[in-house]
Amino acid sequence: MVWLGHFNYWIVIFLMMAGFYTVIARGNLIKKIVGLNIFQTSVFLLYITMGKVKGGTAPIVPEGGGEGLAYSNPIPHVLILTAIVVGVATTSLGLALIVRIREAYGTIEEDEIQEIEDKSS
Amino acid sequence: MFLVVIAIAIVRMHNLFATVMLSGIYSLLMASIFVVLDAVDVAFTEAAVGAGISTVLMLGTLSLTASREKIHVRPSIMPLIVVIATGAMLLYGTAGMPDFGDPMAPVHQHVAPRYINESPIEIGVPNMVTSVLASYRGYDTLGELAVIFTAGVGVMLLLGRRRKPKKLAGEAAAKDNKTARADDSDSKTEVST
Amino acid sequence: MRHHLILRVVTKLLIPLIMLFALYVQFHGDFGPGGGFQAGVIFGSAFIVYALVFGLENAEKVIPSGYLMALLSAGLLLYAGVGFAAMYRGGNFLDYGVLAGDFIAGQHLGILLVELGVGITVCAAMIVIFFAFAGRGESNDDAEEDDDFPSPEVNSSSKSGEA
Amino acid sequence: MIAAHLPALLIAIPLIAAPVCLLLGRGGLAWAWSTLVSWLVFGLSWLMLQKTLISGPFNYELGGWEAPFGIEYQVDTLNAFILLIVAAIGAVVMPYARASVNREVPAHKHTLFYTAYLLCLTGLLGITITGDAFNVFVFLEISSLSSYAMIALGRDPKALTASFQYLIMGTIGATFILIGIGLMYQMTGTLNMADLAKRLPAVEDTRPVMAAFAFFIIGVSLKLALFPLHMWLPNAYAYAPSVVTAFLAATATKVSVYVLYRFVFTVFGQSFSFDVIPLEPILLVLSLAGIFVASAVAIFQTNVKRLLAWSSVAQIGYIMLGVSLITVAGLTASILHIFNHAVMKGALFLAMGAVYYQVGSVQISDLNGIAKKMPYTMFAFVIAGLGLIGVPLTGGFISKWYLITAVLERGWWPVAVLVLLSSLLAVFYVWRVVEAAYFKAGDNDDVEVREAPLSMLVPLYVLTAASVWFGIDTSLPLKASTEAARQLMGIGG
Repeated sequence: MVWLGHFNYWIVIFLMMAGFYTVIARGNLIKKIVGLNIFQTSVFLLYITMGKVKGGTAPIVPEGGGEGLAYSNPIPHVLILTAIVVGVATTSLGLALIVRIREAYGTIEEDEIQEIEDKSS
Repeated sequence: MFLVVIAIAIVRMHNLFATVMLSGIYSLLMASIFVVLDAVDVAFTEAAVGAGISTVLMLGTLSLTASREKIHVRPSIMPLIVVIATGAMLLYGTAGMPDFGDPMAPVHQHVAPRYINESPIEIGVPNMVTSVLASYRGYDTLGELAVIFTAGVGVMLLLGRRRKPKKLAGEAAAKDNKTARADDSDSKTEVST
Repeated sequence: MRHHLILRVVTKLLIPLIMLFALYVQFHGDFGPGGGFQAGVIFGSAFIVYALVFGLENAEKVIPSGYLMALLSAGLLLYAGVGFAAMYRGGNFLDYGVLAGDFIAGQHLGILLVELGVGITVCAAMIVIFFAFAGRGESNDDAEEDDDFPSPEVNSSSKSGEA
Repeated sequence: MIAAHLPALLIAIPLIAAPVCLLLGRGGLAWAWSTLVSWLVFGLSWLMLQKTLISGPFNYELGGWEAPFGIEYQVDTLNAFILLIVAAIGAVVMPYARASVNREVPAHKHTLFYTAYLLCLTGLLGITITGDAFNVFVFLEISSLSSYAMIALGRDPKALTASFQYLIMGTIGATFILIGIGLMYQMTGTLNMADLAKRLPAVEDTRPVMAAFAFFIIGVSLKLALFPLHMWLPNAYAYAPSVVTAFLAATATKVSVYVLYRFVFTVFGQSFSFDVIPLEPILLVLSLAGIFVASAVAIFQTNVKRLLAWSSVAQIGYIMLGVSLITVAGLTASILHIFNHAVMKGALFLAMGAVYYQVGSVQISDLNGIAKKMPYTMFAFVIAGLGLIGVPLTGGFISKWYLITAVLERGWWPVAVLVLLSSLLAVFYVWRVVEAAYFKAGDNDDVEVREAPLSMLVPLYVLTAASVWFGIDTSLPLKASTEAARQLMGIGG
């Protein structure tokens, strides 16, 4: 049970690391943003996972009052709703920057940009 | 756990178009997992945002840029070390965590019961997520709204263009260039050079 | 895209449905999943679909950028305005309880208005962001038009690549 | 009513001002509006500092929900002081912005620019004032997103890549903070800082809490550009529009330092932070390394803004050194240095902004003989530069003096010697600029370069004068930072 109890967290960690790796190791800017998305989404999963109660239901009171029902914790849901919005805001801003970088440099590869910058100095 | 497969595929893939599509699928899967974990509101949002808007925006970006990634031969040991270190730290952390779904975990003990038990009575809204979101933590949501507002403003700052009739565009561009410096010479008196 | 008759007809049918669904999500958020944010995204995507099928120019005729700006601001103003109204009526900032006669009614009113604010701003933000991207794409040739200054310091503003 | 709702007004006014600013449309109007709002916020934050100094810390419950259920503001001397710094810099920079922004930002983007500025101000103030851990994250993102956009407006295309790099690093930092908050929440079930502080000791030796601490600290360190995690800073500051650089350099990293103080001392508590986790040697080594490496790199820069940016990294080293001492004296020095550095760096970047306004470049080679053409600007630069070195009668001297005293109090005399030595490095890099400006003949005499306009000189001199004034009359910052340090360490109140 101890092993199974943390299985979900391990998945989260794996996804997190996959995303994180994509962000820092990949030279392509779009790839970085995709990686960032994965990284953030896995954190969302971490939150939601901790909010789950076994045998619980979604935190919405059914019509006629659901006495004695166990609900999952609504707070992580609220936090993650906010975090998703923050995530999409970051993504859109990052993509906008990529478009501008492409216009200015003609490439979206980190090392090629670096080369151009070095050359101009 | 398809998510893992897709995540690996995204890391390995060099075709950016496929990457973006996969990340859309990834979001959709994530959304269904959220449903399984009782977070229906979050799943709804993730599906609309992650699988919808983000993917559209990424495709838009792709159409403006390139669709294939350059294949690197550069060895990437450092990032790997950093990532493994971070992962190890997290794994170390999880060892002490309460079990999955344990109703006795501290998360469910302190503040949450108040929301669950009182909010339908205090606020009269059956969806607790809504009541917590809009009322108890309404200030957070105000912040969230400001974030999305910022994103709108930021994207307009970066990509926005002056609205003008098509014909005048070129002309105005030329003028724009010239006025870059002269812009402030006509700009009011307080700039007394 | 201009000539796909089926696509155009189906889209025309779909868009009202999407909007209707968005409104449902907006106002049903109290009882089921959903709320201002999701509704805003869905409502915005109706316009995005329209822009995809009928072209950006037509879409911008439907909702000119001036209105978009106004909407973008209006939502945030509405939200913060509710906060100020609560303050004005003697509560703390964002205290909905004082907005109406009794506490629960006030909470209901507050949540409704606030969610509406969220919906408006999110919807406008989504459209603004999409239009900005699409606008770049449509006129790529004159992309340099406004952002690029003549940079007199091209050769001087550099010498810095060691980071 | 104003007195009771002071903290809420402080955030709500700039927040509501941002959409209004967007609606105003015209650039000039937007500028006037945001200047007005900045001054209003400055006034409010001044009132608030007075209030905390007189009547001690107080809370404000948002939405009328009591503490752990709703979100509340917790205001004590420390964050009132930081708020005052942020608001003051904002208020001083705004009048300056008019001329500078006109030159550096395309005309049709002015409204958006000022809107983004107001949002950034809101974000920074919001981080500082809040008493809720998750709320820190939300407002952090408001300020970061708007600063990414503003940095990318720099005229050099490198501003774009700098901004992108900042976006990636900043988001990683924010996500780490999010993980940290999540783990804290998982172990305690609360997000309120005071409540967290109460409940954390019970679970303090569990592994998730340690991981939470590690993630949180790394995330914040990324944001505040602590030495090995500073890579985003030099480029971002070097290529952003001058106003943005001046504003962010003086405020953004300082606010992150505040978050660090708050979590290390108040939320986790010093016994956890320094006994369970060996934060003290880590911070000590990193800050010393940061001071030396960054100062040394600064000496070899050819772009003055970049030079100053590297010097910022070094100054953050001093600030963190004060933290690593874990004494009231050390913290006082640290907070004092936040204040003085904000004033000095603000002045230096404003001076460079004025130079950029007239010359169109801030390369050292282009500054040859500039002092003859822009005597007032360069004089201000020299005075503020002296402060950076730590010459007596400037604010920089006071904070370094307190820092060294605090170091000696702990008996770490080698560290004190190192701090003194590092000031020599500062002499070098400031001297390089001064040498070019005063002692080298200008080779481009035909180009007409004049003194900067009055609207730029006045804010510049306000900050320069402040850097000298607070070197002579230290009562206000000293009182506030001692008080704040005592509250942080939990002594008195």
